[in-house]
Amino acid sequence: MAEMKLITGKDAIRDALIEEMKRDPKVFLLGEDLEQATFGVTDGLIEEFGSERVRNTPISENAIVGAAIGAALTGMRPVAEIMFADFLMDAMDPIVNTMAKARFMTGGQAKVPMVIRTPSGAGLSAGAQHSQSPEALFMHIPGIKIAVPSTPYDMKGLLKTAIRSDDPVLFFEHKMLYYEGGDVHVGDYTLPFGKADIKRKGKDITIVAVLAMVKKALLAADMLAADGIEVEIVDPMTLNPLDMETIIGSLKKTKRLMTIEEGARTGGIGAEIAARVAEEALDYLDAPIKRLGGRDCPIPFSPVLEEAMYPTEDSIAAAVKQMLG
Amino acid sequence: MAEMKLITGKDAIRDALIEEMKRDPKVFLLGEDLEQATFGVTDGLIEEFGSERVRNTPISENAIVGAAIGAALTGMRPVAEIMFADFLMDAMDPIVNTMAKARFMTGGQAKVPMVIRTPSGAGLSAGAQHSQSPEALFMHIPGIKIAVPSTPYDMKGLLKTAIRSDDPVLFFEHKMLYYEGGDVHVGDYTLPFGKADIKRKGKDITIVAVLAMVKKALLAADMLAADGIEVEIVDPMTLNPLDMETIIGSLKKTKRLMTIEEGARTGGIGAEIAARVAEEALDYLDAPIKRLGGRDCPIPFSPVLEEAMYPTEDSIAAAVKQMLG
Amino acid sequence: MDKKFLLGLYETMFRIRTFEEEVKKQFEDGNIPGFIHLGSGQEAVSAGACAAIKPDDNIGSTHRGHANLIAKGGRTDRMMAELFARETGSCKGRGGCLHITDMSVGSLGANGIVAAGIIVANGAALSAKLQHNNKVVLTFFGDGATNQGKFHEAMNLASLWALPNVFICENNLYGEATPLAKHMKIKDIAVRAKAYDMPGVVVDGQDVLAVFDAVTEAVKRAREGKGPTLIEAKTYRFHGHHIGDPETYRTKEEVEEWMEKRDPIKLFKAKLLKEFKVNASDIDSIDKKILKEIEDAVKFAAQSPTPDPSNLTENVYA
Amino acid sequence: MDKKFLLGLYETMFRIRTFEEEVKKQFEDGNIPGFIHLGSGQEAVSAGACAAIKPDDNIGSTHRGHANLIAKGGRTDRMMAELFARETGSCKGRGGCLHITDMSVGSLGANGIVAAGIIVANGAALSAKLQHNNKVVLTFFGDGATNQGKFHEAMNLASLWALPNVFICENNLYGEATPLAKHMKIKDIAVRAKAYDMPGVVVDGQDVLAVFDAVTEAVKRAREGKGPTLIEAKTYRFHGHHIGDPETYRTKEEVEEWMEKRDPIKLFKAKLLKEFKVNASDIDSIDKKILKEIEDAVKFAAQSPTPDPSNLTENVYA
Ligand SMILES: Cc1ncc(C[n+]2csc(CCOP(=O)(O)OP(=O)(O)O)c2C)c(N)n1
Ligand SMILES: Cc1ncc(C[n+]2csc(CCOP(=O)(O)OP(=O)(O)O)c2C)c(N)n1
Ligand SMILES: [Mg+2]
Ligand SMILES: [Mg+2]
Repeated sequence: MAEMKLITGKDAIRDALIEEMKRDPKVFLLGEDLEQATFGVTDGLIEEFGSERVRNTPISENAIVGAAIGAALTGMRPVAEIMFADFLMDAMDPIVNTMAKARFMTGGQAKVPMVIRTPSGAGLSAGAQHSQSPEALFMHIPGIKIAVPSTPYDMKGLLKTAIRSDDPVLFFEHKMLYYEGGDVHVGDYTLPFGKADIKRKGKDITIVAVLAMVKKALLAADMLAADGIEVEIVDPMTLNPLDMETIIGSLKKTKRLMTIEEGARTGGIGAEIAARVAEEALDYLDAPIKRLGGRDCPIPFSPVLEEAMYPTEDSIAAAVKQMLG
Repeated sequence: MAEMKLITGKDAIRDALIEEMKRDPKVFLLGEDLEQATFGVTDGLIEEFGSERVRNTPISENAIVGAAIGAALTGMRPVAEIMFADFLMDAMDPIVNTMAKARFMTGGQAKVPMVIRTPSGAGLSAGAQHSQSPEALFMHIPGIKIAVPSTPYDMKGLLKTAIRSDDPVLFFEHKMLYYEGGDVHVGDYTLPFGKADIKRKGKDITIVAVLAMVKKALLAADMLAADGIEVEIVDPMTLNPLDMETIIGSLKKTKRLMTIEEGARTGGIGAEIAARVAEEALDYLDAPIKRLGGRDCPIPFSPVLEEAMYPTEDSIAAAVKQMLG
Repeated sequence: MDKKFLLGLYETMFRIRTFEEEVKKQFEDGNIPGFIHLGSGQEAVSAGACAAIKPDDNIGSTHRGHANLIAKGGRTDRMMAELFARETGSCKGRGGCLHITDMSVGSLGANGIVAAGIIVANGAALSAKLQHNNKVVLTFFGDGATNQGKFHEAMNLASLWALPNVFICENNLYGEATPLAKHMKIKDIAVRAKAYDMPGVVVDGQDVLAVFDAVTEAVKRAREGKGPTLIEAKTYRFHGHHIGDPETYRTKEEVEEWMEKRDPIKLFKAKLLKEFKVNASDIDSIDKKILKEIEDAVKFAAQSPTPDPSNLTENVYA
Repeated sequence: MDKKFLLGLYETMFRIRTFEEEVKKQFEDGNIPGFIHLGSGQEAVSAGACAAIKPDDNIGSTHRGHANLIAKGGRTDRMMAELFARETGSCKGRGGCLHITDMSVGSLGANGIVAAGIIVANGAALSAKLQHNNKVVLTFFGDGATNQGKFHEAMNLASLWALPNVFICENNLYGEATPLAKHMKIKDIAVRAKAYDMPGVVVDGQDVLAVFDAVTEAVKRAREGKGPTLIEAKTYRFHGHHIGDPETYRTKEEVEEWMEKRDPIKLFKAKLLKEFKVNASDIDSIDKKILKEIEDAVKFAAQSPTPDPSNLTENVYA
């Protein structure tokens, strides 16, 4: 068996970057303040790989994404960092109108092997413009793959796959997961896109959760287990491709579906999953689907309000009981 | 009864702008090439209202939206035009991070009474960057109201409401509807946000359709009527607020639901509607929900491919028959 | 020069400094959540600039916005309560440091997206023009912000339309952890004004009177309908980018040198005493007043209630 | 000067003109769908610029991209087929005028979003630097594009990193229906280079040799690692913004004057005959060759199959 070690999410990302940069000279990093990074992910990399391959940029999100696209079109494998996922909005045009479409618009001439890594999520009282979880938006943009890892193991394995992918990938790193620990393989391994991971087995209800909500769902499942309720937790790992087969497979067993995400509930990840189920697996539902998510509200600075924005292990457990009750 | 006249969608928008500018000196327009407008909507307005109130801008989408926000914060009621809805991506940051959040972030001190009008939709072989229907994206952004009119009557009435609203409004004008005719009231009238309009009564299936898809649904309904199938067509008029009451009310009668949109099916308008139904009205469904929409694909230039992207009256009718069959 | 005016400038700077240092302490004591960006060291820019405009003029601000708002007249008790995330805060605890705002004194809001405040403030200048109310706008932003596309678009539009906007770049030599030379090739940001046929001025941002003079002239131009000016104020932040910044990108010596030799408050105090023959006791009594004000602000904040979660979704819509 | 080289420049310009005029005809005949932006009148910019680089160098282009691509070596039959929306088009009919591309000759793609091509082309210059392959990039864009934030961000980054990029602004005096004076206050866009400490050069865009010389120098600088240059080529488009443009924003007289006195092909032809003593028959035989080439291109396009809808979603992903 492969050797394992316990590391944080931040270090899992970092290890993946280091290993991929060593493996492939075409991989390079660019982004703001990579030298002294806001969340420390890239600290020290400039010393290791030099300022050619670890490129500290001005505060110019469009230029960063554009440069990554142009480099990808001409043989490189850029990994761009957008310092907070909220700032993706600043580079939305190159992401949506060029990166996602270049291959198609050119009739397959172009390939855009690049990754945009970005920290998302709330929990730091960082307010409405530094706490968002905009993953769901990109599900609506054909041409972009989306990774949403929830553990250090998944982060490392999925980031390596992302970097080796010939499609552009948006890679979300939840800030609160940077400092959580977890076991990862020492050395090289990859995890496939489009293959959900069952984070807990159960027979009474299927919960699909992503990013930091996976842990909350697991905590809720522990609480519910004490009451004899067996929750199955499906982590889709990537939103595009989205592994509906595993989700529906689980639902066929449990007959109940709940989705949990941190982004705004309306128009979120759960909406797409629920719709797919209502189209493809309606007959397996023994109860209405339940979507939990961020409130349809900008994110407040106040910690008490911020907490009230999101599902908690308690509110998840309560919602499950209500569904089963 | 109010006097009616037959006009095009383009003129309905234009009339609403003219009437509102006459009514309220705080209303003004800004945008690119308003003097000789791409779709002619604002032609002649600069002569009527002068270049102070009809402001032709440089090609600077961020500055346009930012200027509108700042003007709205300080007592004006700007109506900004973004020349193609695709270019909203270029101003996504001020739209999502400032416009939508200003009122909330300031604890209610700010109000942002502004409208962004923008032509959306395909049908002109304008390719992947000039044909998109990105309405659904904004459903995921709390703080923005979204209007999606499908007739000249709705365009005029909803635009007036949008301009008088104290919330920011994204107002989508489907290009193919600019030149379609329809009856409107002569003079002033408004239509409420959050109130769906039943565009056709029927008992066998509920179709929720928006923008140019309403007409396709109506054509399909005509075809189906010949076979004795009575389609009810619900036009939500606005996506935020979204009138689920009318949709579910119709579904309670018909027991079947189809959604039709032009934007990409995944993560689209239909996803949210289907999810809401799967949560709130599951028991009324006698059949799986069916979502029709744009293919999950950038929009091709080629007319034959472009046509294959979208639901047509034939494919809608066929899908209805399959659902009922 | 009028002594009351001069002492007013001093008072504003000292109020900012005292507020900021108290915020640092309160943050380190665990009473303030989130990311905090302090303006200590940059007081002369806000104080000098805001002294050149009227109460009903507007300002646009940034993530480093406390100083801008205090100089414009923001109440320190409401601001402290905001940072404490209390219901009595100027944004009812919804905004915090990044979005600190008091619209009643003419702030258009601090914006946490770099350069996003510039395009918005520009719109307020447009509004003033359309309303013919003779108001002007001061738009504050950092050196790093001038590399953003929004800066460029706003400058071009303001110049083209002769908007009554005074663009004030607080060039504190760093954008987060990146020194100027690593984010642009030019030395003087004021040069960028040329790209819009706009006057560009460099001013010593540690000299409150120099800032006041430069902004006064630009405001005059703006009110006369002659359009915007770009003023680059060379300044320095005494603390890290945010509280907790490891500051690997600059030396302690550099910071200490600025603090010793280029502290705008020290410099101005010396000038007041020497050149303007102000009595030391006048200054002392201001200091006392301000120390008390900020002490009271902390008390006010600490005693205020936190927001009620049941009102969470208030003010999403009108 | 080498006659072959000179005739090559002429040939490129004549190829562009013939292609564009044929496209106009084919569009008006209903054989080409969509929005078409023609480059007639601006031939000298593309021809002169692309003559200064090598086949494996890259170009970035815009919505008005036919001329850029032809000058870089794009095959006119594949291009015509693309505009006809045929499977044999260089983008298999998926791109059309707005996205016309042939990556095999070094094009990075035409981009229909104003200024979006600039940031991408900049990335190709970064790529060249990282790969130490000594390639350069020519980045074409219009006057209107220089008001976009992306232009600013790309220029700053290119200068800061000394990227091997030559920025070529085709200043045709209008952005869609908006004349220059209504979209910026400056007269010479080259001035904007100062904001990045980059050389800025104004060149007569109707003089193919002047363009060639300016670009040659800039390319030399770029290859030597000295960084980018902004070249502003003053030019003019003979047709409307797109085919069907009512052109209310300029006078017929203005257009006619440019066509008569400032047609880059007429001007260069005269120079070839007079100054460079080229034989008229050499020019005639080029003309004939090109006319035939474009005629064949139309035939090729017209006879090519339309794409098969069952392959619609090909190439969304790898
Ligand atoms: C669009 C955007 N990109 C990045 C950031 C992260 N960020 C916040 S402040 C800052 C540095 C700003 O530098 P400058 O404009 O010089 O202002 P200063 O902090 O020095 O006052 C950065 C990179 C942001 N908030 N917004
Ligand atoms: C971001 C964006 N805004 C607006 C447009 C619409 N548009 C297409 S071309 C054009 C004018 C461009 O002017 P310029 O850069 O001078 O190029 P030219 O057409 O003169 O060659 C405009 C406004 C667009 N395509 N993209
Ligand atoms: Mg700075
Ligand atoms: Mg132009």
